[in-house]
Amino acid sequence: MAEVAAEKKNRTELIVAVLLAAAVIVYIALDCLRYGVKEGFDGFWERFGVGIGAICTLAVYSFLYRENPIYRFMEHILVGLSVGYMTAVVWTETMTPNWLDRLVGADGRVPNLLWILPVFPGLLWYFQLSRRHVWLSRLIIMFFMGTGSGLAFRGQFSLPLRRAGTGDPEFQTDSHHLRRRHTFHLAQLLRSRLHRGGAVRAVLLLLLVPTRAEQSAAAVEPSRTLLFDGLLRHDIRHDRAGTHVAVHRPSRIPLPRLAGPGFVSRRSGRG
Amino acid sequence: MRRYLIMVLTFVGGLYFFLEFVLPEETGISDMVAEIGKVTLVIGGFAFLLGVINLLRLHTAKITMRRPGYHNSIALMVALFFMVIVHLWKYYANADDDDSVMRIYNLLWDRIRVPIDSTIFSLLAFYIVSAAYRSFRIKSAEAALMMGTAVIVMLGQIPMGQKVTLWLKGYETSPDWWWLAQVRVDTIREWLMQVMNAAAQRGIILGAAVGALALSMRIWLSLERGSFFDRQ
Amino acid sequence: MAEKNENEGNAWYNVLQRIDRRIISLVVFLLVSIPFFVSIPVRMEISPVVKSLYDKVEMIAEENKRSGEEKVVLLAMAWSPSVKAENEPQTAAMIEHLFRRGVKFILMSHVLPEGPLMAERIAETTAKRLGKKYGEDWVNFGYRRMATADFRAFVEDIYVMIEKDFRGTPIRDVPVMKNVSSLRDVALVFCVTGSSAHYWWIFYAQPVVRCDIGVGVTAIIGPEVRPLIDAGQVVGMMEGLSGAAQYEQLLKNPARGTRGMASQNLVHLWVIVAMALGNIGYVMERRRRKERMKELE
Amino acid sequence: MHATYAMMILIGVFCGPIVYYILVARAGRQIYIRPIPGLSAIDEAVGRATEMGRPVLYSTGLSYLNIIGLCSVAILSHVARLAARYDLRIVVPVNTYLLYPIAEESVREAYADEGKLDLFNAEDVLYVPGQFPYAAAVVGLMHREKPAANFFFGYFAAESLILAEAGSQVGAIQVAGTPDILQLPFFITACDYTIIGEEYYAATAYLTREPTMIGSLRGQDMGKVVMTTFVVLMFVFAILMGIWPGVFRSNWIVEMLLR
Repeated sequence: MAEVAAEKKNRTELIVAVLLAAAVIVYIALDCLRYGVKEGFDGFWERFGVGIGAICTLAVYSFLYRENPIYRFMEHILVGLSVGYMTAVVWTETMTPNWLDRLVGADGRVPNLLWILPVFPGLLWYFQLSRRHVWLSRLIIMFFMGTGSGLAFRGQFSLPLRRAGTGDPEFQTDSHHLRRRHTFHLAQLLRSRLHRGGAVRAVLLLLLVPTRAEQSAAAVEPSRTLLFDGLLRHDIRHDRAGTHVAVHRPSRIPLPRLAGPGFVSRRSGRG
Repeated sequence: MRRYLIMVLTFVGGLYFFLEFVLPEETGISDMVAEIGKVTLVIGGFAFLLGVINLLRLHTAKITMRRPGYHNSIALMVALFFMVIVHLWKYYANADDDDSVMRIYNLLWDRIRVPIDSTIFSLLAFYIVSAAYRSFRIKSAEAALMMGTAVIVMLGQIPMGQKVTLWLKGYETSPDWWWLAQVRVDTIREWLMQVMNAAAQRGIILGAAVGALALSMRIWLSLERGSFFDRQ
Repeated sequence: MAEKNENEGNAWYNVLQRIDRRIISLVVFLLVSIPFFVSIPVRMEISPVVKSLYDKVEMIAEENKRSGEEKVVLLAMAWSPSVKAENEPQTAAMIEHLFRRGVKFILMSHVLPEGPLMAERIAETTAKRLGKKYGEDWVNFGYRRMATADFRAFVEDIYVMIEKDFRGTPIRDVPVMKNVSSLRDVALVFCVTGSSAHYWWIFYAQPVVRCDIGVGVTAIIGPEVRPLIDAGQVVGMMEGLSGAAQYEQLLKNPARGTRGMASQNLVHLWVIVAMALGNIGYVMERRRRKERMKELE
Repeated sequence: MHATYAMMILIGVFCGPIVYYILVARAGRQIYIRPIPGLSAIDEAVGRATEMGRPVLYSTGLSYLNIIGLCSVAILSHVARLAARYDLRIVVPVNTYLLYPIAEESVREAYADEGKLDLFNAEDVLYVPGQFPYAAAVVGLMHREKPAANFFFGYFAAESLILAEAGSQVGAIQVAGTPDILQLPFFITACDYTIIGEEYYAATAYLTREPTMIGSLRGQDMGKVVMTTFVVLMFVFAILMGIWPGVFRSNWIVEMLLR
């Protein structure tokens, strides 16, 4: 009994699919003809392109219902186009400008036959296809793993941990509400420089209960309440007399303030 | 003996880039970095046909043996060669816009590849909703916490959601209930994203950076064990 | 696994947990398409990060008027057609704001070729509406591929890397570039990206020329930019479609972003409702199972 | 980009403990690793695939030849070895032309180690470039091959949820792992087990339990401990600066550090 029901279900699905497909194709054909008549070949080609795009989109959306032959056909075409595109792009964007043009001396350069040398290690890759000499391809593979890991080793220091490297004590962004002269002191070393966004924030937050406290900007008071807004906003500045002036400024982004009654009413100026 | 040769090769592969990074500028080691980078790129570039050969082998086998669905393989092969030919023709004839080859190329790219890419990207919207529906079940305290945060962040992002707590804004001036004005869905969302989420991310970034460092050191110095690495 | 066979029963709470994903997708499809026919008004709370970006551009316009010198804004268009839904409204909102305030800007990209072309279309349509002219009010460098070393050279001196704009006219005699030679003369770099192209500007441009960086990103990259805002490297951000809609609301000019927000509005609500349904069914079923357990003992 | 003094110190702070603990581990000291559910689930997943006799799918995502791709290949060699031991087929779609030969080599070595080289079918390692064509091909593959266990290790972008959700619709056990933060929410929602941050890089050490690799794990943690104590020191120092700004006459330490 179940097979009969499944059979009937498949048949109805097939009929519905065929009807829908026919309707779409007829509509696109008419649309192309109308523009073809009105604007000649250009108009026809334009609408034909739009029609093809519509068919591709509907084919992919048909996958939402279930995996069907139309989607499978469109998927193979997509993979074929993508492999073809990538192969052609690697040849025209990477290999020709960096290797072939230098070897044959394209656009006025002197042909440099030394560039024939990279071909030999390059051909080692293709020993992977052979049964007996597979180990030869291992040489080039391991060389590239060494390059990859060597670059990754230094990469960890440039991308995530880069900030300490720049070591630029005097970094001032003159944006209108970020008048921040980072005269350097230890807390700042880690606050926003150690790695993207600063490791100190991660640990400060893990250690501290993230309550928020906001002090008025104008008051310069040596003693300060110790609740932090999830990170330290201290900004030590050497003034001319050489004494340290501790100014605790509010964060320039007016984040929600969960404490400090006095502050709320005096939100002057900053939206 | 081969094992030792492979270890040396792996080490040499990464040596130059490490030295270029560590040694200061004056040693002049970094003048060649662009050149060496290009040579490595070219040698790596030669491998671009390997994957294609395997794909062609797979699909020609499917066609020759008439396995079910071989018409899809024919479509794939036709699309592949057609795209390669049109792209190379466009490159070598450096066709400009009103050439016929550009017309075909635009058809393949703007009319087939780009619509399908953005349609598959849009499938995400359907999958997000069905994944959220299927897997957000309050099985444990953490699951409840995760769902609560998700709802707050989502509500805080859309106008209708913000309206749910917008009436709290009126309390901003009242002396003893001033804090109530802050506890709104969008302000909590902002705080969650700006403070909690950002800090949690940094914890993971730091951990991953140190982990990546250790693994790259192990691979570079061939300390890594496991079937792939200590082969003869 | 264990869960699957439990909710095989047909009680209402079992059915609630087994809604077919096709129905869920159909509802999503309907909710997304409703706002195209019925215009739903959208009033949003402006998030501080969008507000600080808006204030920054306002401040540049004020300073240009006060000091008379023409500070320029550089729009780095590192987005491709697949992320058009979120990045195009952001670009349009920023171009609208710059045109209205008379701030000249440069369109360019060193990462993706499609970005500047699509931005050019937006600029032309907006310019027609607001009476602005190419060359006087904005210039478009088009796509210029730059590796790290080239990019660093570009930051120091624009003319080293770029001689002609995307139409082929040499950029030296374009009025916009009158007193612009390097990134130091740029007041704000607004990078619109679907990936993390803004790190180019933060790692290589900011330490050298101290320029302010604004970012228009897809919603998924938003959380990653927040630590940078906190650290002061990024001035402000438009986060996804809601960022663009909030910016349009600040400009009082509802356009693509606001229309998109209406659909996003409904779909977000549907996600919350779907999750609630699933959980109501789940909780009720667990309670029923506990009751049945008690009866058995 | 050249290292400044601060970076040189950081190299020392992080690499010193790693090398030291590798030597200690080689000298035979037992080092404890906390159980990671996701990684121990790999055996369970492949076991389930054997019961159902369905193939195993291992996707390296969009990883290139950086450390994320290399780690993905390292984990692939373990999963492939497990699959070879139980005579299972393993399908490996790869996205970049440079990682493809390395992945194929890794699977071939795994089958050779288990002595089942005849079972190895080179056509099971597929090369599909392009982000969304890759997603479409893998999703189509899942619906046709109906794998019983899916593994997603490597760098993923927007297509992570498409793969994970399609996999769960096919009813497979799914283990995902990525150091990248952006795709974690999608994997956590749609997959059964998820590996986060440094667990991803510790996977090979956890699976092989080799002394040198476990030693390097301990070395990593020591590096982090040093970092955290350094930061806590900063925190205490900042409080002092807050209460009594003149507590440190000058910042000579720091000027030296960051010259």
